[in-house]
Amino acid sequence: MDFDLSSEQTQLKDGVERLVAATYGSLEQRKAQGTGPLGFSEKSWAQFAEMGLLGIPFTEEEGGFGGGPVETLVVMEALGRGLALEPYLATVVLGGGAVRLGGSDELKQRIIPGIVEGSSRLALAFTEKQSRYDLNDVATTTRKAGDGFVLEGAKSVVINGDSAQHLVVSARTSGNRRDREGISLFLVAADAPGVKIHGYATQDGGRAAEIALSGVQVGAAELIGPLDRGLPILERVCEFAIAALAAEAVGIMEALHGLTVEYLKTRQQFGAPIGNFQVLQHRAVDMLIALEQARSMAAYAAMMVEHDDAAERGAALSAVKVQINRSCRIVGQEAVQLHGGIGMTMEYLGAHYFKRLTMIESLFGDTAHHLRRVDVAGGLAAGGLAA
Amino acid sequence: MDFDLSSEQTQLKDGVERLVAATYGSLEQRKAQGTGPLGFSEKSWAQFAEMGLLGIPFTEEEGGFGGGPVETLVVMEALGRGLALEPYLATVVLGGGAVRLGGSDELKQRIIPGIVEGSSRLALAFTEKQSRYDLNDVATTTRKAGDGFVLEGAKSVVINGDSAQHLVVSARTSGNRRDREGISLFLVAADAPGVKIHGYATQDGGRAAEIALSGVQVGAAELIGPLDRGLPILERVCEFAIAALAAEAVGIMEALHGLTVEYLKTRQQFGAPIGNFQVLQHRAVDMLIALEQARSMAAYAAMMVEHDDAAERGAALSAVKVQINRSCRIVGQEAVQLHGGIGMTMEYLGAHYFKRLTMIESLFGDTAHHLRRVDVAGGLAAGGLAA
Amino acid sequence: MDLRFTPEEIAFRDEVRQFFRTEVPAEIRKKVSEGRGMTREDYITSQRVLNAKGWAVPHWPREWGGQDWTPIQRYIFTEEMLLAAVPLPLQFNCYMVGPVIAAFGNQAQKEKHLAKIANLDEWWCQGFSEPGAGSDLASLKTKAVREGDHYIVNGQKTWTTLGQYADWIFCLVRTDPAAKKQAGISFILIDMKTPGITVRPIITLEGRHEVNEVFFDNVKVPVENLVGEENKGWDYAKFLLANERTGIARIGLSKERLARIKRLAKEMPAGEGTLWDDRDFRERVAEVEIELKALEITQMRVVAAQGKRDPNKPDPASSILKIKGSQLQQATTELLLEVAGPFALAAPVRSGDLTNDWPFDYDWADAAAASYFNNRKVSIYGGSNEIQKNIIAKAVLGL
Amino acid sequence: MDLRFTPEEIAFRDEVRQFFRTEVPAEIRKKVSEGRGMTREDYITSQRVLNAKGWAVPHWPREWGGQDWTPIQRYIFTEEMLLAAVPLPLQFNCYMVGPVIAAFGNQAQKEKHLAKIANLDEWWCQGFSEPGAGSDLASLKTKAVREGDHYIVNGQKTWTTLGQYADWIFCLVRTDPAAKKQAGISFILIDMKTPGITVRPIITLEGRHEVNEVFFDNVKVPVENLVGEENKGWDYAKFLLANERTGIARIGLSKERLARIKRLAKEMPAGEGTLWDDRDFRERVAEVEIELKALEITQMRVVAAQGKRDPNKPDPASSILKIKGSQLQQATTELLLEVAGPFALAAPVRSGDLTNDWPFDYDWADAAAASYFNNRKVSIYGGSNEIQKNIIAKAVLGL
Repeated sequence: MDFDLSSEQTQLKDGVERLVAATYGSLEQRKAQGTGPLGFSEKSWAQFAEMGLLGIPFTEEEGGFGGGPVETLVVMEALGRGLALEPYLATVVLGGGAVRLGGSDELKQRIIPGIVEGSSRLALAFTEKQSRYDLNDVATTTRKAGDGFVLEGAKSVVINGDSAQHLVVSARTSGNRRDREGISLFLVAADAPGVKIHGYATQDGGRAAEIALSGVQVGAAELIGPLDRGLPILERVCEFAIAALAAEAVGIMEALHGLTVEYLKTRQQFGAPIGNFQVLQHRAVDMLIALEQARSMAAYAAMMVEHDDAAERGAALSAVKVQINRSCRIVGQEAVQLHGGIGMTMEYLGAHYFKRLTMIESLFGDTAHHLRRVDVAGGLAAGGLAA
Repeated sequence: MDFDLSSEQTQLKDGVERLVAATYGSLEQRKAQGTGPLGFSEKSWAQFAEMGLLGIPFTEEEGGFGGGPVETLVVMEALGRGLALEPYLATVVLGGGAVRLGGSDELKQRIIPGIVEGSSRLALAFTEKQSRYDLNDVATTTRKAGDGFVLEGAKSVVINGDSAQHLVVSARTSGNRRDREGISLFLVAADAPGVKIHGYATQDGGRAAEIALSGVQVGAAELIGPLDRGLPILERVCEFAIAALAAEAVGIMEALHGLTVEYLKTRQQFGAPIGNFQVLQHRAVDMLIALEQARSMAAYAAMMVEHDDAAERGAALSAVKVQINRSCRIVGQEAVQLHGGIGMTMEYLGAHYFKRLTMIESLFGDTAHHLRRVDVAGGLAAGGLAA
Repeated sequence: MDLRFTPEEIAFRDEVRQFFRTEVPAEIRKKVSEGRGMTREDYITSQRVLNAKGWAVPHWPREWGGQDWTPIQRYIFTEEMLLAAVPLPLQFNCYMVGPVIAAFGNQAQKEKHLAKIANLDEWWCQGFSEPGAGSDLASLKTKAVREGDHYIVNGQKTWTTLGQYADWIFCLVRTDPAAKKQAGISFILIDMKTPGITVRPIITLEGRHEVNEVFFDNVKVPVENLVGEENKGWDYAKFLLANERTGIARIGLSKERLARIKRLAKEMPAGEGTLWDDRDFRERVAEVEIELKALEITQMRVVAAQGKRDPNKPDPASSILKIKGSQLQQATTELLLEVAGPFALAAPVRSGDLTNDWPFDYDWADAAAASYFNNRKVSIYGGSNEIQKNIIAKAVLGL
Repeated sequence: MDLRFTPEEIAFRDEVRQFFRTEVPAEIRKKVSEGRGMTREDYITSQRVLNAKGWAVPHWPREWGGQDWTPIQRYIFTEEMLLAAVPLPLQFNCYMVGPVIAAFGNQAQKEKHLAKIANLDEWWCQGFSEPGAGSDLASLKTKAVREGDHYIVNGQKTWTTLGQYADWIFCLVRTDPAAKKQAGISFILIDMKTPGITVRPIITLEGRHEVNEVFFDNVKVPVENLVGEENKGWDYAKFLLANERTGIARIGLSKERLARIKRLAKEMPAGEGTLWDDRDFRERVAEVEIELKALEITQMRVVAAQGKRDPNKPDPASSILKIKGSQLQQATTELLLEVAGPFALAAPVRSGDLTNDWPFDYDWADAAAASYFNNRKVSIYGGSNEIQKNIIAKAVLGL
């Protein structure tokens, strides 16, 4: 049992923190990073590639650096602290994750090097108008055409879907709308005929897209994972996403808690720093408790996300999301309240942290969704640590 | 719209408060009141009768005083404040309520005068080992015998069941265990052959009983309400019980909140009254809010308990119980915490208030039970005020 | 004790209900319901509809346009307005500066302003808070120095809601720097067109321009714009803040939002059916509904007691309206956010000056998070909930 | 970073698990599990089983019976003990006075007491709190005046847990009335048989005799019973309170209670089936389980960091163990109370000296409310959660 980072991990942490501090050191910098049409900085993306961040989860054979969940945790925590806009989650964890976990060797060779070197960005298109958080709820249809498929349907709120070169799309190759069987994943070029991408700003300063698929042809080589058996891969990818989001949330909460405590020490009212008020002190402690509980669960996520037993793993990651969501809400709401008016303004970094924390709550399943998943899995008792 | 008491109601309030203050002015007095085999003071019971308290809900034709829910509220609030042990709820509201709402004229004439003058006490035997809070869950059976019935079964945690002369018993005259139809109510003499009553102390200092019914014969005249249609009467009785409990809870919470604020003002630590600590001040305010919300719902209960529409009335009373339960928990737990160790001791009145509040939470349905009932009724929107 | 309305009160309720739902434009009420920002014109249109009926300022003195309504009628009026998602008449005009001028202004001020305030011919904003004077309002620093028949005002106000539309601002300013905190403050009226005033927008976290900073650089204000006596401004401010507390819990607004949440949940697909098929969700809604019902009765207790209680003895019930009311407003926005689910991520498309056409069925979902963000303010403004609790602890509990 | 135990640690865990579940009498473990009071004999029996194995005081110095376990082994040991509902060795002996004597006592004291403390041949209780010195412990007033080779002790202690069984009491007493608060306090050992000591029971709200008041009326205590130096007692008390913090969250206990709640819910009829068929209830259990899992990892972080961190820099993770741990213990008792439902009303039948035979199937239900009542103490004792938050605000947040 050991919670220390290895020296390589510590080095990674220092490097990415330095980079984030240099590019996201202030709200103005963040605004500048997000002003381009992509909603993030291509220069920063190139720097991510240069530092090797984009290759972390891929094996060396795949062209990556063979990092594990702890490396991802380290990176995501730092990106969270900076509220970085670059599509790390979308490309490396989501799209890249699907290719990594389900792609054929040929597909991996074709796609992963581009991800790693920063020339290719991906997005995962899985939410639909009616699906809410259910990954198995897929109405996008396919029909066979030659040795490939033709896709028809629409995908909603695809994170960074308007700046990706490739989309990983879930579609139904058999069965009914909510069947677990019959879902397949396809790699679709963003500029393929019939793909219409409508990008827009998101509440947290990022980008997402509505994507219409109309007669989109994909070859058999673009299939990710076995035909009709795409759901387990999609679920795995979302487990990795939850682990990554947990780390991002911890980075944000730590920074926001720090800002809040600092504010309590400096803001003067009634002739003294407001941090002298015991009620506000205790609320800052409640935030700390929520943060530390989340930090523990982010570590738990990093451990469990590669656990073999799928049921235990699923319950564990859902439990992580429940705790992260609860902590996000406590820390975010209390931070705004303790700041008062200033915490409500776009000019204040803390407000942006709060908005991102709020959005993290609803990404990849809200509290009710994951609490139910924990229950369906029979609770957490079985899904303990390896111990 | 008017929340004032009439002059008669004010007079009643003053009278009952004086009586309670005289008999339950201290913890020692309460202990003394409860030392007899009945668990309460027969002398006090006679005084209740003398003051006319036992006749409140009965019409003048029935031998009572024609009071309504507001009069009951006034009495229960005062009894709550004193943590009075007398079986007012069991006899007047529960047993007496069943007779009043469902009894034949003959039965009423036979029973109510005894209640009013204090010579006859009743108890309502409805909970069974498997029923939890579901009034329709009745396993006690009957068989026809002559023009009467023979009862077989067992009842659990019958409040003041060991000091009643008459029991009102729910039993199944047709249908299956959980059917809404087929339940009948019977008046059973406590000393009838085959009735075995095992009394015991309850957590709140009161008394309850397990009651076994083995070949108990009851005549047709003892039927309360129509055959097979006893459930609506039982439900009405429990609605009145919730309204009464709500008032009792308000009386207790007000007293407990008062004790707590007083303690904060007098207890010294770190060279000052602990009430100087802002955190404790705010917690006392949270208690006050919970108390005032409960007070509002007790008033709502008094208004809605005689509302005509059964669905709206049911939803309203369930909503009342949910709020009362929540307030009981907040006020009770915070009171103990703000007192520290002293709040944990049997020597301290506040601890007894806390225990009674805890038990009120589980009487006639806990929070989960009533929240579900509100939902099943379609929410509260329909069940508003007459407005 | 009777919680029912009288037949007259019910008739009154039906009359105002009918009026609100037929006379106030539906598109304005939809914006209010969805928690989107209104335009300047929306405010004016809506208030003039009310004023034409004589209902913009019913709580004012009769001679200045008020109605002799009972507290219960006023309560019904406000609740019905909120239930119908009708915008309240501009608070700064009708509930703040208007009553202060009516009570403490001189005849000239009354004649000059009150009718225009009621009709929103003059748009007023509030100049109370300052960067260093929030919860501790009395520490304000903006000063007004008398020079002949003018005051020269210098300083800065902040959180000035809708100041960008305002013709006038009513300000607390320090006129006696030597006096202790509350003692040296005056209440003055300033024409926003006076040279030396700068308004700087503050964009709040939902992306909307609702509040402003207002800077005063040697602004000349005629002495006749002083309300009441010099250095007595704190008393008028207290009067203003205590004025018309019954609407503060915003019960009607929360009820309206709950009704909307139910409608939307019944349309929002989830699992095999809709979100409303999920008992857990329904029970979470019911929990808020129950608390809201309790608070509604609490509010009615306060209304019914108006004029009956000893005004020097604080009413514990009234003290909780702001705290619990704001908590429930926030709880409803949390539920709304939950309904929107994954679709809450999209940013506002139509509020304020943001545009972003979003080809999506849930055309309300983009305002869900915005509404959640915006409503964080209700536990902060008008004396934060922490300040409210301090007040209750002291005034009601004697701690 | 690796949360898994090593194979050696797993072997160790299996060994202690096996031992606890086979060697400690099942009837004692059942009492612990149900939250019923144990008899004096139960404590002694259980501790001697551990001591015979050498496991009563594994965290003590080797020469006095300790084991050279790693922090992780100690953590495993405590958690397994709680999970198996094995009573912890008497806290006052093994975690309080024992370590203090081992660290600060003289050789004679060590030889006289330590072995007996470990074997519960001597039963110790704690004399810290006083009626006027609870949260503000340093304001204690019990005084010890030196007269020749004795101290004369006068005063009163309270909340003395299990003092009715005790042979000895370790006390904080004021030996220098002139010194400031913490400075004039000494740590002394007093034989409970000494004339002048009176023990008065305090019955706590679940009806049990667990705590006492202890009165000292001119009690003569030999000077040789002073631990360490005179007037340095506060330092030893701080050492004592900081000692062995890892068990404080009582994760294992809460886990054991959750497992029991599930078992009981599966047997408790509700509706057509059992309470466990109710998804709402199961999800409420899951919520507690999730928080508990998070706290378990938090605790493991603290354990793993033992000896690695700068001891002068407070560990934010360790600070929350007491607060969150007590909240979760209380949450589990709330769930248990919910399981018992209407049957929770019946008063305890077998705890302490109460008897009340209850002819009922749910023979555990009478202890549900008692357990709920009793567990209110866990957020009060050992420094209330409010005090803990004060400490964190100051030491960790610098507020």
